[in-house]
Amino acid sequence: MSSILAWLPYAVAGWLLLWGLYGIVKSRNLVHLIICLVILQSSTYVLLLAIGYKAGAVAPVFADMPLGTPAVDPVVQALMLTDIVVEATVAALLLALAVQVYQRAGSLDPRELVRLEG
Amino acid sequence: MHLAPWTVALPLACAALLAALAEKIPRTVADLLALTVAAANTALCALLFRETRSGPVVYWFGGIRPRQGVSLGIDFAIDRIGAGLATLSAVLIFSALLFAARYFDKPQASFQALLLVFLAALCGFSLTGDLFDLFVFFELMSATAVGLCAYKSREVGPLQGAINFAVTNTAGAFITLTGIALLYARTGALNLSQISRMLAGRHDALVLVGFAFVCLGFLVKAAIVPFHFWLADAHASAPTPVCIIFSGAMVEAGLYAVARLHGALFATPLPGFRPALLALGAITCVVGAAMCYAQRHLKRLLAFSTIAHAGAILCGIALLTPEGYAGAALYVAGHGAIKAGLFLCVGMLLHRLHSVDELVLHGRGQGLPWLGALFAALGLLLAGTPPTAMFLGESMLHHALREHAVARLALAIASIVTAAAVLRACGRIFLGWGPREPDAPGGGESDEEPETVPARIPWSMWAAATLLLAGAIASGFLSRQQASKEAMRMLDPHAFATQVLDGAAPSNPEAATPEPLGPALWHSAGTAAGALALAGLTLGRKRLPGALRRACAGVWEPFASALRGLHTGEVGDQVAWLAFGAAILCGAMALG
Amino acid sequence: MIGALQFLLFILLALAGMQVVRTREPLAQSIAVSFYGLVLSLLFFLHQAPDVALSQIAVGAVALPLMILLALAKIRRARQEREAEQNR
Amino acid sequence: MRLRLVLFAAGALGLGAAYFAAARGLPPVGGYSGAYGEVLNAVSVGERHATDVVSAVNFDYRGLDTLGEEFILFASVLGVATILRKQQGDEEDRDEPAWQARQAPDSDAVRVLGVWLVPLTVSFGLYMISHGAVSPGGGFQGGVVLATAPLVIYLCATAKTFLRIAPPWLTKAAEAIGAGGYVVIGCLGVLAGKQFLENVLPLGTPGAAWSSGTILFLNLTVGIAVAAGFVELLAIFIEEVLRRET
Repeated sequence: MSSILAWLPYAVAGWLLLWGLYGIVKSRNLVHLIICLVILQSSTYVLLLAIGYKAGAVAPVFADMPLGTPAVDPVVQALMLTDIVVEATVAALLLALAVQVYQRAGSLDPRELVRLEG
Repeated sequence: MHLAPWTVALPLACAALLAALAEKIPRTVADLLALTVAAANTALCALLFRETRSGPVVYWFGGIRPRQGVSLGIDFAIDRIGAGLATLSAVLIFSALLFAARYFDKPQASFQALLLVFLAALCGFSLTGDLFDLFVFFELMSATAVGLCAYKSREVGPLQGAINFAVTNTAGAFITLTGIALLYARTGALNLSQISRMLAGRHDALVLVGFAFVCLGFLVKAAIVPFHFWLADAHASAPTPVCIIFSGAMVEAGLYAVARLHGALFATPLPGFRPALLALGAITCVVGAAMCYAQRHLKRLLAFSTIAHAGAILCGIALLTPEGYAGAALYVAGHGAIKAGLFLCVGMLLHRLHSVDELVLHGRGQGLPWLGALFAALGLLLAGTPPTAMFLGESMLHHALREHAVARLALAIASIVTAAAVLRACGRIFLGWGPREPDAPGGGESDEEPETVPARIPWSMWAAATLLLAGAIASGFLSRQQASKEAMRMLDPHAFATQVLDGAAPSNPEAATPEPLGPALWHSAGTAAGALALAGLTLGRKRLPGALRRACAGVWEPFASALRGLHTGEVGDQVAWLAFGAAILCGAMALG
Repeated sequence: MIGALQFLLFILLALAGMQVVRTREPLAQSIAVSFYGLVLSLLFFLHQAPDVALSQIAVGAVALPLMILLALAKIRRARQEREAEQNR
Repeated sequence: MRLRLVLFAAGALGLGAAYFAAARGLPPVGGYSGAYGEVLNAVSVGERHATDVVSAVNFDYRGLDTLGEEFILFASVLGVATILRKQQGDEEDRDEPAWQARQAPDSDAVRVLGVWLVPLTVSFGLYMISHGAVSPGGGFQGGVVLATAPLVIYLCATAKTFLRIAPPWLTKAAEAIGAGGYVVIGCLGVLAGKQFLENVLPLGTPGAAWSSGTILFLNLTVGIAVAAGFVELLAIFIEEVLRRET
């Protein structure tokens, strides 16, 4: 089990990256496309999480733990926090664009939109 | 007190203030506040530029200095080229604000707030010495740019452009973040110098792929073929003041990041990196130039010329030599001011004549001789004629690329064809030359709602454009030898790391005396003549012998229509190209 | 024990992510992505990242799906208005 | 579409191969030992008196990242408001027979739930924000929790109550104050003769909310900005509903 777990998270991160890209390429609906972008973004969480993890270590919170207890990497967690905010804000911006483009053009299909724009 | 943090803190604080007070203060006050802050930031950046004369300056945020050579905090590691880019950005934002003051009919506090955030992002991006912080400012730039790009949110075009921009740039950004994570896994560091030290010259697959991934997001931002599709859509639809920042600073910031990262991380060129970037740069020159020539929508025309010039800059960076870097840096300085000035001219045309379609505007600019003169002058400068830094940069690039004939040819094509396209538009609009053909194919997309009530061109627009022309000419006083010296510093990761991590004094390399400018003058005269000739031939093509005309059309038309066919404007295609380009880049590095 | 759970959650995550992409209907997708966010935050908890897990619950499992739902509601309303206009 | 899929297939193959090649060089999951994190785990409790190292990293060691992150939120709220704003020439409100105003829920149970839920979320959010330096959570997580309180009110009462509790001018001002406040706290360091974003307050015993100096206040500004930002985002997305109900 542990030997599988030593590489599985990396594989899952790559898998999600490729599925996210595939979804964007294939998408016929902007909202669907935005959600695929979210999946693409989440691949970076998985990668960062896997990188900073130490087997048997505790969370980097020393409230009720003596100092010096082996703890997982706090830096990747800080990066992930930033990453999550970025994800939420990008998604909000894109959703607003999708809503507005539907109100103006009556379609969410990227192909249709190109045609409408002429 | 150190200046560096203020370049970011000042515009951000004022952006918050402007957003809070948006509806409470009169328009003039908001305008003045934003302009003052932009001017102050320009001064700050210029002072930083002066301060870095004798070598890079390092500023540690929170006073968290490295301990025993391990960096724990975030630093601004300010090299002179980065400070120069920040100065250029501040000047462009100032001109954009000045131009925009009388551009929109309604007060636009949120527009100004977004521009100020953009300024902070650009400054932070060019000054930071931390890999993840670079990503944060990169994303800040994107988040702001999307709002600015979709500013005219009633039309489908801007929304479409903003969506393409946001999706491709975000996809690129997260590939970049994947790369950052890979490098972090190997080195356990985010500070550039620390990473460089931990890598210690080891270039295995992890490092190569990690670095290629990191560069990918920046190449998307830099609109390098095949990652360039978003740029024309975004430029065609964004308000003109935004275009000048996209074209003059944002694209260049992406290229700067590639140059800086390679310089700060690796002492020797990564295998395969140089040929891969050179090929991408040369292709970008040609594709950008051809697409530029094929446009009649003036903003799109300028957007594609930016792509061509980005390719030229990338060719210089790709060499990974001091001369190439220095040439690219000077080129950026001149190009930023010139291209921004051209965009402002188009904005004034749109303001006065309500169109940005070259064919619709045929002859209608005859009552605007000054605008025409400015347009033509900037068009000629775009060909790389003296006395701007673009001329100096181009001469250095040509010398640096002397062993790469194909890249030189691409560079020449980029200069001649883009300048010819601008001059062609100039002759058509302001002199009424060439046949009248408003119904020619390729129209349709070019009708654009005027952004303003038609009126005389206000003085603030003239002031912004004149400022940029003056800036372009002033950039001609930059020293090539100084630039080479800075480029040598930029390419010396060891000296940089000892300065950042151990607090040593900056290195003081000896730059070679630059080549004499005599041949470059001839060269630029040739380029300008070529551009004028091509523009003249295009406008007067009806007078050419029929056989020659048909031969030219027979070569050009299939090529242009094939290229146009690839530019579908669909976001799915653009992301597919992104994946394909990423694979090519990684593949080239694997083989190299 | 923990290892087995981690293994299962990673597999679940990979499948859920794929399913989210393959779901064509945005409404169903927003629910799927909410579930996906929940799995992700569980994984964060299991890997000793409580700060991130809290963020992920708040954003990935609640705020983001909510925004998607609201955007879809707005789009639906725009469609109704459009159709009403056409019938008129 | 066919060309696009072929392109993508080639690209994905190459990308996947490159990623695979790179991942083979990664340390096995669980076996990581990077210097940055280990040093921070060792020194941050002693230096910053913050028991949650992630908070210390976010708000002190890498405080500039968080500044950027807060302004990413700020810029995108501004962007969303810009994109979805009503512009002149848009059709004004027409009475839509197809769309009826939502009534406040009749059920007492829902209202009682709301009465309980709102103070609960508010106090939980505030606790999280203020104890960011001590335990998991912090300005960002607490801010999102806080932002759900007006939403609960919207669901349990009417839009009018929602607007009374979170009027647009207030969220806008709070967002700006939160974002600007972070910068101001950063400047305090310079005013005190130190560096930008350096701690200027005395430190207490590790484990208490106020013991880690400026981290608490930076958490507060982020909490305010995030709460206001998310309320504003949600309000923009339900704006049409609000407009018609009031």
